[in-house]
Formats: sequence, C-alpha cells, structure tokens
Amino acid sequence: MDKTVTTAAQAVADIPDGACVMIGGFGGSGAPIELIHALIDAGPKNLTVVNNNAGNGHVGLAALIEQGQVAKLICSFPRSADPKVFTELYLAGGIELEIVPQGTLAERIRAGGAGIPAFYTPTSYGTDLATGKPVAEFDGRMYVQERGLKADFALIKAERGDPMGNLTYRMAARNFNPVMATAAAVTIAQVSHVVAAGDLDPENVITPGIFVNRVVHVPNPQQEEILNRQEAVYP
Amino acid sequence: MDKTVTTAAQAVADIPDGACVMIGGFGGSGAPIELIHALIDAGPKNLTVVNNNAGNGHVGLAALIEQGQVAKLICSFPRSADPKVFTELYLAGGIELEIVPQGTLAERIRAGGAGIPAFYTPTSYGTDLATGKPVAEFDGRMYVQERGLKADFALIKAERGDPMGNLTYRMAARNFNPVMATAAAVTIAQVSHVVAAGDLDPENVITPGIFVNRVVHVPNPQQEEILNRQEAVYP
Amino acid sequence: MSLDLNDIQLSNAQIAWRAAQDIADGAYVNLGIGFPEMVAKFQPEGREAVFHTENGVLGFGRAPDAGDEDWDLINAGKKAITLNPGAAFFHHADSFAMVRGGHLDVAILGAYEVAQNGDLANWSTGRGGVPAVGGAMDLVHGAKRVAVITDHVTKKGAPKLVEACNLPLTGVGCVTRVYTSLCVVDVTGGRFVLREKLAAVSLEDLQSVTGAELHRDGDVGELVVPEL
Amino acid sequence: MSLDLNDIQLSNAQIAWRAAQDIADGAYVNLGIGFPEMVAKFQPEGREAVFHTENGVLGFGRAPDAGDEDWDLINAGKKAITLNPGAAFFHHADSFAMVRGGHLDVAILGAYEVAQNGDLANWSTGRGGVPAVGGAMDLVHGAKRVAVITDHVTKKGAPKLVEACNLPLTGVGCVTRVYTSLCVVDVTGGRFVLREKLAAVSLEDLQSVTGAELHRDGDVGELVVPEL
Repeated sequence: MDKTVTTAAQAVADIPDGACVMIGGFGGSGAPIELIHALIDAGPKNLTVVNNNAGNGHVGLAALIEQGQVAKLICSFPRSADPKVFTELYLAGGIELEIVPQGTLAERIRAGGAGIPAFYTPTSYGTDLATGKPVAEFDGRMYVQERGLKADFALIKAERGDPMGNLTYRMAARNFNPVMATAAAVTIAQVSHVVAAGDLDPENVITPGIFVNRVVHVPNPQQEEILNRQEAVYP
Repeated sequence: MDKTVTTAAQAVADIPDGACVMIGGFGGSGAPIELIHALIDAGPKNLTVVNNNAGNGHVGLAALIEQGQVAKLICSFPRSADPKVFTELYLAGGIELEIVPQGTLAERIRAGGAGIPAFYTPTSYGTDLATGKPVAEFDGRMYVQERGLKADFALIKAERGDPMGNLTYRMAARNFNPVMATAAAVTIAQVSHVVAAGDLDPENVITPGIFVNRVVHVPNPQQEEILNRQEAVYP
Repeated sequence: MSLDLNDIQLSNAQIAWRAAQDIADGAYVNLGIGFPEMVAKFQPEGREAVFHTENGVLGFGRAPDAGDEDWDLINAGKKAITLNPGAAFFHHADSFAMVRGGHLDVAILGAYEVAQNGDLANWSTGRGGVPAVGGAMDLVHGAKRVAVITDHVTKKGAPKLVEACNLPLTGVGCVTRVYTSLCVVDVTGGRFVLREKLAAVSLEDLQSVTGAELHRDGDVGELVVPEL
Repeated sequence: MSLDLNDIQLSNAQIAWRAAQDIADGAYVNLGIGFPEMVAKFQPEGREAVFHTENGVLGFGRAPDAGDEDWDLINAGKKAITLNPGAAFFHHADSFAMVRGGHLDVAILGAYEVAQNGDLANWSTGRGGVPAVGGAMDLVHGAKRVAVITDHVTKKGAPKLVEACNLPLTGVGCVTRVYTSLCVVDVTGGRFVLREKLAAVSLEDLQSVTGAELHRDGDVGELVVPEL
C-alpha cells in the first residue's frame, strides 16, 4: 500500500469547482501552506472552505480567498493580525460566511467523520448563533441541535507520515488536522517527513491511515506566521 | 500536583453503595483487576457497572458480580469463555441488564465526557434495541437518538502515568479506558509504571491528566485471561 | 428433493475463500467474530487488505504461535493477534468512528437470516437466554459494503435467505452480498439476484432451499472454489 | 457624582491579580484571549494551576523570549507559549470535550456586559463588521466556574453590570463571579451580590455606576490588591 503522491500539485489536481474543502490549522500553526498554494495554482472556483479562521496577510487561506476561489467560508474566528483580504471581500458581499462556535465546529467535523448526523450541545443556546436550530431539553437544561459536517476534500499538515497514511503531528499544529482527516471523502496530507511503514510506533499514531488517501512529502514546510512577518504574497 | 494514591484500597475507599462505576477493559485486556478486587474488598453494594462485557470466570468483574455487589450492568456483550457467574444471576433475575451496541456504548461514554447530552446514530435503527428511543430522519436516512452516559467513578488500567494523571496505555488494552476516563466524576487509574511529570512525551499522552483524579501504582498487574487459565477465584 | 446438500455444498473455508476474492487491494476490512475471521487466511496473492478490529487495532496480522500470546493484543473475538507494519492503536470511540463513519470498505459477517431487502438477523435467536450484541449493529450501518458468509440453510435445513427475517434484526436493509455454501447472491432493489452458483446444483434445487425468490440479472456464473 | 473612577479604580493587572487569588491549587484553567491571559502572571506562591488552551495544549507556561518562538506552539490568542512539565497535546475535538464536558475548574473571560442573571455578552458589539466568536460560547457552558474580569464601566462610562444585556449574548446564565475595577460581585439567584469593594468607593457611588441592583448577603469585604 503506497498512498504517497509526488507533488502537492498532483495531490490537489482533482479538486473541482464547487468542492467543499476542509483546511487544517489554527491560525498559521498546522496550516498546510504548500497544499493551499497548490490549490491556488490549480484554480478551482466557488469552493466552500472549512477552517477555524479566515487567513492572515496574503498567503495560504488569505491568498486563496484573495484569488476569488472561495464562495463560502465556515469558520469560528475570521479575525487575525491582518484580516484585510477576508474583511474587505466580506463587507463587499463577495463571500458568504457561516460563523460556528469553535468547539461546535470541531465537534461537527468530528461527528461528520464518525457517522453522527446530529448532536446536542449547550453551546450557543439562547444566542443569535442558535437562531433557526432545533432545541431540546435534557435533564432540565436546554441544548441546541447541531449537524455533522463532512467535506469532499481535506487538506491537512502533519509531521511524519508513512505510505499507509499513518500520521503524527507537531505540537499545537495538531489542532483541527486529525478531526478533518476523518471527515472528508478524500484526505490529503502534507508531511514534513515520510517514514517507512512500521517506523511509527503504533502507540503514537495520531491519525490512523484509514483516514488518509494521499500523502505528499513537503520537507521544511513554510509557516504562515513567518511568511507574514516577511510580508510574503502568493502567488 | 500529585494525584498518586498509595494503595488500590485507598483509591476506591469512597465508592459508595449505589454508585455508577465505569470499568475499563475489553474482555481481560485493559481490565483493572487490582482496582476491581479492591472494590470487592471495600464491599459497596447496588452498583451500576458499565463495561463492555460481564466478566469471565471468578475474578475481576465476574467476581464483583459473584459477590452480589452489582445491581445493574450496562454492556454490549455479556458472553465470554466462562460467563457462568453473570448468566446464572441474570437468568435468576438477580441482576438488571442494559444491552447497548458496542459502538453506541463507546459513543455514549464519549458523549458523556464531552458534554454532549444526546446524539443520533444509525446503529440499532429498526431493531429491538431501539425500542422506545426517539428516531429522526437526516438527509433521507433514519437515526436513533442515544443519550450521553456518565458515571460517578471510573476504574481504568493504564501502562504509564505521571503524578499529574497523564496516561499512556499498552496496545489493545487501551480500548474503553481513555473514554471512560473522561466520563466519570472521579477517575481512578491503576498504572504499571509511575513516571515523573515531564517524562511522558506531550505528543504521546493518550489521556491528559485533566481527566484523572487518582493514580495508583500497580506493578506487574494481573491479566484476567491468565488468571482464568489458572482457574483463579477472588476473593 | 433430489439434492443432498451435504454432498455438494462448500465448506466454511471455501465460503471464506470465495468472499476473500472480492476484497480489493488496499481495502480496510472488518471480519465478524468466529467464522468470518477465516476470510483473512485467503487473501489473494499480491493484494494487501488492512484488518480492523473493534477493540482498537488497525493492521493486525496472524495469530501468534501458542505460548507467544500477549493478552493485551487481542481481536474482538478475544483471540491473540500480531501486528503488521503500519499498525495503529486507538480507543473504542475512535474505533467506532471508523466503523460508523463509513471508513471501512467492507465488513463480512455471519447470519442467522438475510432478507431479500437486505435486512440481517445475526445477533439473537430470540429464544431468551442472555442477549449479547457486541459491535454487529454498528458494523452493519457503517461499512461501505456489508457482506454475509453463511451456510445456505440452517442445520435443520431451513432457508437462511428469506423474504423477511423472523428473528430479531441486527440491521435494516444493510446487506449487499451473501456468500453461501451454494451460491453468491446480491441484494439489490429489494430482491435477491443470483450471481454465481455451484455447477452441481440446479436452479430449481437452489430455489427450493431458498426462502425467497432468486432473480437473475444477466448470466449466472459458476461458483468455483479450490479444495481447501 | 462625586466619584472620579480614574482616581481610584484598579488597573487591569490588579483586576487580574484579584481573580488569580481565587484559583485553587491544582485547578485546570482557561483564560480568554487578551486581558484574561494576564491572570496567569499572578498565580499565588505555592499554588500550581494547569492552563488549557483551546487549540490543544494542557499545561503550557510563560511566553518564550523574543526570537525563541516556535509558531507550532501557540495559544488560542496565537501567541507563542512554552510547555511546563506534564503538558499534553490533543486535537481540537478532544480539547473542546474538555471544555464542554465540564472538566475545567474555571474559565476567566472578558465582557462587554454581564447581566444580573449571569447572561454574558462578550463576542459581538452588534454593530456590523465581521462577526467572530471563537471558543467563547463553548467556554461559558463548559467550565465549572465562569468568571469575568472587566472594568466596572465602559470607556464612555456606561455600566457593564446590567439588568439585562443589550448586546448579543455569548451565553445564558453562565457567569458566577465578576471581578471589576471597583468590586467583586457574585451572580446568584438572579441577582448581583456584592462581596468586596474598594474602600475608596462608597456603596452609593458604586451602585450609581452599576446598571442593576447590588445586593448584600452578609458583610462586604474590602477589595485589597497590591501595587502592580
């Protein structure tokens, strides 16, 4: 079994217009910059993107939005040090935004990957973000019904991966990546190191290979935070 | 912070009559035999026990049942190589049984620990085990509503633990232990090795210490499978 | 009936062999406890399936030699196993996220009865005793393909392929293919469609030991398996 | 009003210090982005709290020195952090299982408004622009104790402790204690109960800058904090 793909370009080549794409990362940590840039090069339009944020500066997700490829964003916190790209497009009515509380976003993705179509959470009960959602009482407390979330593709960043798709992460760059890996029809992982099957301790595998379809070796991946301090722009 | 407790007896001493106790393990692997035996010695009655199985032979959970301490068992598969203790008591009407599909049991416990009071699953739809449960349709498919499950205490078995309660497991002995750790008001872990805080790689911690209240060092723990091959009986 | 099933029907090993031929290279597979576990033995040369067990292991291999068992390394049937390279451990909720979330390519299960609409009964004989369901109800609604391997009839000769299950259901409309000791049947559009049968059994005799109508959709292939 | 708040009210650091005194040894704590992060600096000697950040770290420590940042090791405010011994990483769903499941002992958050029934508004000024909620709505319904630290009034002098929130809610009935620049108030039984106040402010003056009635339940202590 060999899920490795030679280039990021090959890995994302079949993502079509209109696809729903989950993109890992929290701010810049764990953001698969090289896969996102390959997606910019590939050029599909009208994407729905699921990410915690809305990008920062002019690289990664912000650049994907700047290229006009994103029709809708599902996120919890579209603010950053430099959210100009998203903010201007949003205020001009050029992009749809679905705001989801961060824990609900994570749980919706986890539910999507786990075959749970809906669940109840106390989060957002009585707030504007619960508007239109079913509510129910359990044991004297009120809860909001939220739906599982799935995607056509997930672009994630991992630290080590083997050809079977088993993955480990690096520190807080783990964040949304493992849950998004479970919730997409096709999960594409960029990994800083490719190792042989058997080299990862089965005790320490965070994402088992069953959730991963393609593994791309991206040594020395770029970090959004550093790119933005350099005022980098993509493309 | 030091969550270590000197003996298994001390660790379980405050489990009262009528408590709901989750007990980790799948069959014998991951079963916290020493904690269960300490619970037998302590003697609380009318317990509700949550476990995947119903014990085997005359040690561990089977012995707890044999001592008449368990009023109700919530499990998926009360069969084993030697299920005599449970079977006889059940058929005599001496113990209540709630059968839950294994994945639903795991998810109910996970939900209980994650603040999810209820969720929908396709599992058991249209079967006797869905009787009396709400059903709902999502995207053209029918689902059963299941409730989160919490406990007063969880008795779990881990491989390594530090004084802050961070845990790792050993191979398939992991099974229900990490999810049960999240779902109890008081989680008590027996660990084969106690290590210093900082000795466990933060990348490889399976159960973060926030879920664990007490850590008991039980070197060379007994394995139910081996005890039963020796026809051991407790007490 | 002119047919003596005992003379011609496939052994369990042969049924398992036939089912194994339909497992694609790279497939993620869960095999039910007991008879279905035998399918793993018959993976075709050059194909590599990855086996999942509910208790939290992906990528396990053969049973260890007697005396080499580690009882922390078992499968859902509580039998000792070994690991293949690239294996991973995970907890029970993650394990059933794989199952329920549609990540397994195929689950192969045993059956008491299969109905022509795909209903499966394999967890309870409905006769009292101690009920026990395990992971069967999760597997039937999770795997992309749910296949059954079974003798064609019960030990008493009653059909196991039926119009509607009499026994308590494991799942509704979940089975898509049945490998029996006499034939291979697909469940499609609420009907049994015969795909392959042993040359030694006539269509009429096969129908006579089947509890629901066997439809045809194109040629019926010959069910050929090696001596095992 | 005779009171010039600027002359007497506590600095942010002093408010954070006071909140830190109520964090027990061994507590698991989440501090909201921005001002609440300051609470970590004032852990009393001999007490060890464990800090959680939504993006998947338990047991983080101080900020690294400039130049030593690793941008894979950040907190929910995207600031670089370090690890204390006994730290652990986990993914976002597990992180919010900790939050929502009631495993945190206390969350300390900022506020636009707090109502006397415990309603909190701290995520949206309701004035258009780009909405952004982050993890605030999860935290307010998860932690065992939800405390707010805030100036007593807005920059324009309007009360932040009110009968009912005017701004969009973050959570309903979730706040149990408020540390302001003038006092410490508990939210109990749908009322604000004054626990401590600065000696320099009279009850009357304090009430005059508070948007809901301040009740008393026993003695009102003096709010004493060090110079910081």
